[in-house]
Amino acid sequence: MLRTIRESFLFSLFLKVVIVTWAASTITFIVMHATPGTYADILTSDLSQYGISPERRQEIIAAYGFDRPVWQQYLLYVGNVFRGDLGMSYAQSQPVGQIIAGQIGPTMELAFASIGLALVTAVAVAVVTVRAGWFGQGLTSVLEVVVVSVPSFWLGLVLLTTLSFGLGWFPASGSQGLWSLVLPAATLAIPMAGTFVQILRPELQNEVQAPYFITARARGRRYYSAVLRHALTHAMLPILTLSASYFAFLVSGAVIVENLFGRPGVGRIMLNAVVIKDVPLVSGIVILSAVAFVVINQSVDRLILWIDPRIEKR
Amino acid sequence: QTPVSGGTLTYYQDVEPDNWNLTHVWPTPLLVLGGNVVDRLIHLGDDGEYYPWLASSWEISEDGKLYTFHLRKDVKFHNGEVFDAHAVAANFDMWKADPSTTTLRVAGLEGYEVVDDYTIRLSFTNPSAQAMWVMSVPAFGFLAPDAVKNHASDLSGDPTKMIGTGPFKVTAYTRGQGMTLERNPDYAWAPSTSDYQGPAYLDAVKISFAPDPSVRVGVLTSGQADLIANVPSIFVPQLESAANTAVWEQKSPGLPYHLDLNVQKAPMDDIRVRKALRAALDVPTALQAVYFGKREQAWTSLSPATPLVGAYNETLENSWAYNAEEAAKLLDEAGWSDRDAEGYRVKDGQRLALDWTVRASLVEDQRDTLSEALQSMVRDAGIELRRTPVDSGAYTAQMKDGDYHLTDRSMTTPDVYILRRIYASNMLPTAGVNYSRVGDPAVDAIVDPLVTSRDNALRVANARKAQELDFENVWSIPLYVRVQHFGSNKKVQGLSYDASGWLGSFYTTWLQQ
Amino acid sequence: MSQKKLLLIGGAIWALLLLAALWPQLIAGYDPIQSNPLRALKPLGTEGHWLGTDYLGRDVWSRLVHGARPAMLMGLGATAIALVGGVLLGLIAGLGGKRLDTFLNGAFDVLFAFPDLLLALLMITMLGAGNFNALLAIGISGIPTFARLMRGEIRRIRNSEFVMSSTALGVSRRANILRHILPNALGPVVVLASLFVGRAITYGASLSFLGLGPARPTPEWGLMLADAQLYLSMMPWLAIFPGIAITLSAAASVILARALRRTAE
Amino acid sequence: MNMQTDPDMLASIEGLTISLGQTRLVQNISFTIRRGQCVGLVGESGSGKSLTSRALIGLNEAVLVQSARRFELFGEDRRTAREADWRLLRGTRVGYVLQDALGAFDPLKDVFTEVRETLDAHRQGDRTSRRAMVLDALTKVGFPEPEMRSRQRSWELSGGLRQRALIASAIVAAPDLLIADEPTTALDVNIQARIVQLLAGLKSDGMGLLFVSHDLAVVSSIADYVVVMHEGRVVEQGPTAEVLGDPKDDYTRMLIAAMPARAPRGSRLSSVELPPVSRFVSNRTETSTDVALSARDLGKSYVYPDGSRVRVVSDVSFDLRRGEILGLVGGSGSGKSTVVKICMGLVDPDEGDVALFGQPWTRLPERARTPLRPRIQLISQDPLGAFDPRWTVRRLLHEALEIGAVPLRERDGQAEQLLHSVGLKPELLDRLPRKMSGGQRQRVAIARALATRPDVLVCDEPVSALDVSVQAQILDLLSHIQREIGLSILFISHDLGVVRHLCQRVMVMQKGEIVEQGEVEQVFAQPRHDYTRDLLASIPQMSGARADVA
Ligand SMILES: Nc1ncnc2c1ncn2[C@@H]1O[C@H](COP(=O)(O)OP(=O)(O)OP(=O)(O)O)[C@@H](O)[C@H]1O
Ligand SMILES: Nc1ncnc2c1ncn2[C@@H]1O[C@H](COP(=O)(O)OP(=O)(O)OP(=O)(O)O)[C@@H](O)[C@H]1O
Ligand SMILES: [Mg+2]
Ligand SMILES: [Mg+2]
Repeated sequence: MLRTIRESFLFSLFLKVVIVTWAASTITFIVMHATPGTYADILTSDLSQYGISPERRQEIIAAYGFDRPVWQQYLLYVGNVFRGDLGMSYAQSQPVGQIIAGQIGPTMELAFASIGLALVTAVAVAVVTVRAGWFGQGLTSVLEVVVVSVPSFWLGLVLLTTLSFGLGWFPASGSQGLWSLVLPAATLAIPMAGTFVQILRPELQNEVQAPYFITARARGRRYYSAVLRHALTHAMLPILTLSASYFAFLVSGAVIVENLFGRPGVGRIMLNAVVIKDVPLVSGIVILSAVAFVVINQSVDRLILWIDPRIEKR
Repeated sequence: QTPVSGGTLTYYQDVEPDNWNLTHVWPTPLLVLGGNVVDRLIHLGDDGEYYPWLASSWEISEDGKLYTFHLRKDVKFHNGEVFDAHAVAANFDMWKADPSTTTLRVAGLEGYEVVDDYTIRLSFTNPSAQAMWVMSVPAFGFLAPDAVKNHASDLSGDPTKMIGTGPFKVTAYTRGQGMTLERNPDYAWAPSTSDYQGPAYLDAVKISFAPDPSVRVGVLTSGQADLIANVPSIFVPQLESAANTAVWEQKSPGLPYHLDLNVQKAPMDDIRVRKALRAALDVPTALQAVYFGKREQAWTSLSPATPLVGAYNETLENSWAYNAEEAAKLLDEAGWSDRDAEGYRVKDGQRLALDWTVRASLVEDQRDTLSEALQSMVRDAGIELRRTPVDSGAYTAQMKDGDYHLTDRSMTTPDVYILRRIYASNMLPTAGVNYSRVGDPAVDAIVDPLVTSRDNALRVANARKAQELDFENVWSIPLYVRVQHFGSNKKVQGLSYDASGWLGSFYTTWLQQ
Repeated sequence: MSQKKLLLIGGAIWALLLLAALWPQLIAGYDPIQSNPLRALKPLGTEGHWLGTDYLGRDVWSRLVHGARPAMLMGLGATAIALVGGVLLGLIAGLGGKRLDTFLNGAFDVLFAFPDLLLALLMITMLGAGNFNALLAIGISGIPTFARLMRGEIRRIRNSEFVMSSTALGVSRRANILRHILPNALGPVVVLASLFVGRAITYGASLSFLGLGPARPTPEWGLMLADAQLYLSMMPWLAIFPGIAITLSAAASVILARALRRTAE
Repeated sequence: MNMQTDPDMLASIEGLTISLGQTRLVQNISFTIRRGQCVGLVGESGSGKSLTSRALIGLNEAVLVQSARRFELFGEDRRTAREADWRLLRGTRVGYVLQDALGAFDPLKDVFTEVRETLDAHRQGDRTSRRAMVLDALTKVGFPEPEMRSRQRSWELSGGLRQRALIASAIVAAPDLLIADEPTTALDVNIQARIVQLLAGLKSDGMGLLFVSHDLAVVSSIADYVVVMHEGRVVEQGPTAEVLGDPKDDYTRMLIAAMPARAPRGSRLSSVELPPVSRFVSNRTETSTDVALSARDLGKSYVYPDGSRVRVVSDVSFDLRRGEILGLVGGSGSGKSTVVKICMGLVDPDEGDVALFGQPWTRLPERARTPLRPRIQLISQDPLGAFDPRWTVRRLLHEALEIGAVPLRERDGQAEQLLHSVGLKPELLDRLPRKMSGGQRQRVAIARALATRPDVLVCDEPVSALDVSVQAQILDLLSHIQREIGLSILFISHDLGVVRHLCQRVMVMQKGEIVEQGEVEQVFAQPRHDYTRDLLASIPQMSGARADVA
């Protein structure tokens, strides 16, 4: 019984992965070709500053397969993707899979660390301020709005200037060890936590008025312990969904932080790849992240369902 | 002060190359770091002449297509393999087999012949002054036969597989983060121009990549780095005046930062409009505001730092200046005498609006801030300057189509042939980078020898002439001479630059103990 | 009492922002584009330039005031697109059938994975450069986040007792969605939206390097802030004021969102 | 006697007043509870019983201001007690059964965890001993198959099961004082008797008990001392036998008179003026069928935590005739609410069909059902859960009136009338349901259901939270409407007296099946099925005075 459900979950997951892979590769391919200029165009135009003959130019275009009709390029590409071959990056002349494999570690590290940090901070702040008076809540709300609107380069620089250059507690750059993860993770986590708190607190304030919360306290739970054990579970459901979204954002959207802290990461590679139209690399990243998001979101959906089975009741 | 050996230099560079295969692409930082690891056949001196390096001597055939190099016999790769004609040939073969190579394509190298163990002859498609330059850059560096045979496909992603003959070897590398260079203790084949011979002074160089300028300055001032690349000019005075930091300045040869005016597109086809535009720009004031006086105004289409002695036409200095009345007069003459509600000049109901297309990925050095100053200045003259940054693909396409009034760029190269690339008619943007779209046989006659001739006197004369033509016809408006600022602490000594003005290698660099 | 205070503050901020956006000339004394190197980099408190001047000698206050319109348009416009698109798609996913839900979720995943930068490039190619198209790009890239949050909340609420009970009462599906499900599900989404305003402004500026979004030399908060990055350590006021302006607009949206929520209740 | 040192004195309250702003919701209440003593708190719905009992555990909302001349628990003054001091008492020394049993559980936690919570919060015992204690408490309250079914979450349980679990969670840590706010409203008479017996046992073991209830019969069987409240004041208090046997106060007298079991069938129970029926006349076109609602072979099963599939409703068939009040009684958990939900089209049956006025109903898509919905209305067992938590009473009623096609400008007036007809004041219009008393909520639910002018009314325990006098008023209202305009009512109740008074026919359900149905008098007089006999035997009777009252 249970087995078949699990199997069917995995099976439907597999189907989704296949479809999303196809969609991601196709859309990326179309868009990369719809926007003007190919990698070969850019390369040859750059090389012509050093002088390059028309024959050589043709050679380069052929070397990347741009001399073929677009539909052939497409079929070839999608065919390869489904054979598990993401192709060679134009600019880096390495297998796309290998490039991503080298970057995914630090990216995941940063994504998990910052989301974890944001969740912990947000829960702590929200729980502590559920009961705070207007002043306390006003103060923290102001802080929250400020940290959310502050751009990450600014926040990052402030953290760097004070904690790294000034006090020397943390290294300014690199990705070795936990210590170097603190500042970049904090830079990403602080605004995220601001958003989380703003969502969490009203939800919590709603939940603490529910009869079950009174029962919990009547059983001798401390107020905050009741908040943590009961109200929080309810209030966390939207946060779980949201953190899955943020995870998606962090995979390719952490460029600024990666640049600021000199960290390797998918975001940086993706940015460069888009700018120079490195189609295989862009598609590769898009495909892999789409697949990752399918898995993550499905898992979060499952988790939420496990927490609250009423969602699929009927 | 006499240099001393020892110590590890911590260096923060701004950009990390995507691809470490030196023969694949030609981004500058790659050339720079690769220069520590591989040596070349010949060395381009500061005077624009070529000197022996791994080749102790060479001959060039009459038609300029055949080069015969006699190699040094005492050179060894980092892994102990011998450097000889066969090793060179193995590298050529690797390049030939590699579809991504650009070295061969740029060089126009057609074939080679191993004459004997230490003699190799190269044949080129066309005679070209540029061939010598290509052979002097790290992209034309040689790797050990073992690396060529077993690691050709790893070179792009893993520079530790780059086993050359240079003063340093790469011992560690983490993508996106940094690499470590260690001294090659056996090094004894520095170019003949070098005052110093023998292994490098530094034990090791630890290189980190930090794209953000504020961070680089921060790590330097907080003592986490010895040397940093690319200091924004706003920080220069601060680092210069601080007790424990210093700034190293190096002007770049080649094309200074300038605006290319598209002479084929109305109204830029009217020389009066182009002249008016130049007269409307108060370049010194703009430079002062944006760069705090840390940029020297450029006067011609060639940088004064270009090695070929005499090629820079210094007579053009101060030949033009900001002159609002003249600009107004010229525009009135050209028929742009009416003004619209916003104060811009109009003719036949058309506003005098110029489209400035910018290649987004090449914007550096606060040029977007500078552009705002320029926009404000020409607005005073009644010209609207509409600056649009676009991505590289769109830029290439737009340049091809000629759909722009002006664009901007600088180009770092150690020779004057670059002037041919920007003026020759066969270099129109369909195939080249003649962005001002000058297509004139008379001009071709002047700029062609810059590449084809090996007579330096002729090349100097024609280069000067080309700059003059540029000035007279206002094909471009020079803005400033590109410079690089390095920041270091006071311990760092002996930075040396190559002919392109890049930090050539750390060979002569040493640390005060 | 405190509620009133909050509304008062919010109202004041909105009034100021609207004034700046609609009639900037009224409160800004200088031309925001005209550079004047002679008065460059005047510090805070200089006579006539109380907020100082920037590196090109432009009055920071005037630039801030003139920057309100494009910045607010960007912030509110992008947020509106993300919010409306996200809420609609989230509703469809949360209330439609299982297949529709699966399909939309897949689409969100692809859209998530699709680089914003590429989306921006696509916008330029299809629609050309310009402020509105940037707003569109940013709005669209925000849709999946909103949609998924919305969907989650809808799913949480659609089966609750009280929704069943109003179904039993005879409330039509549409009215049930509009009156009961949406208002109860909207809370987190509205918060996200109000916080998105500030993000959209800074993010919009980051696209300007591609010619999307605000064009130089137009004064715009995001651009001003981005430009000030280099000067942060030496001339912090160049960064602080646009930062404050963005934060204020975000705060104003948060307050508005709260007020809306309260009145909805 | 020195109260401070009396070890038997559990609670001693003097002059307790609870106010919200200017209004005093509870005024000047005094009573004491000793070891082994049960104080019964009875009175009008909304008179402040719940507020008083919540005050004893320190859990009234902060906006409600509390004051008292004396407020002692276990000999200690609690007037200025801090949260931390209160916490130490809660659960272990003072147990509390919340009135709203249906919402009292965290829907995301299983019942086992919830019951164990008191032990967890006070770190009592280890894992295994806690488990044993929880199972023991569940067994004591008659929770079936505690080991397996406590793994269900509260919303998978019937009302009565939840209430039993709630009582279990209050006594699991063996408190010295138990405050039970309407603890038996959702229980059938068998279970109720069992619970009363259990509480009586605990009481004789020395536990003190504050027993809030509107069921005078139950109160009389367990309380030693009775406090009668009306409009926030105590109108009468004293030993049970005295107060209930020989009431002095008019209100108390009225209460006792209003007990339906004492009145002849069909007679008026209350003296409140009945509203004109025109308000409730359905304006829908006549249908010719005689049967309003007909259920055929309904079946429904659920999967339990152990993976077994259990039929909670099987082969249920019945006809609700036009203008008839059909009672449905049966053990707690026998599937009554499930039948109701199926009839309302809120739960799809696994088998069988329901027809509404001879037309198909169950298998219709919701879209097609919606236009018919106003004709059939539900008063659900859990009124609080049935209201949108953000909506005031006014909006709730307006919405229902809108569905009843009442034009906008008339809605306010009609809403007031509706409230009036269920005995509520118009002030409540702007209240959130959460901030009302249990009985007030239930009456709002009734008002809401009547607002659409239904032809069929399905009532799932509609009067469980009402004191007898208000209950009388509601019952009068329902039978009045039924008689005058022919409303058909499916009426579920545990109170057999109410059923007997109100209904024409009755069905008895046991374990998902209807075991007996027939005319009320006949079933009550000559029950054929053993289970029915069992039920009838357990009806609590008003007993006389008790001897052991202090
Ligand atoms: N949170 C609150 N805010 C405002 N008024 C309240 C609140 N809680 C209760 N009340 C009001 O206080 C009065 C007493 O309420 P309480 O719940 O004590 O009544 P009760 O005697 O328990 O009635 P019932 O038998 O219906 O449960 C009611 O009129 C009720 O409307
Ligand atoms: N969603 C569900 N999942 C699992 N079991 C359920 C669910 N809903 C109801 N049940 C079970 O079905 C049985 C019948 O429940 P129902 O609510 O119909 O009883 P009831 O007759 O109304 O009882 P009560 O008088 O206590 O309210 C109970 O044992 C209950 O636990
Ligand atoms: Mg009550
Ligand atoms: Mg029930």
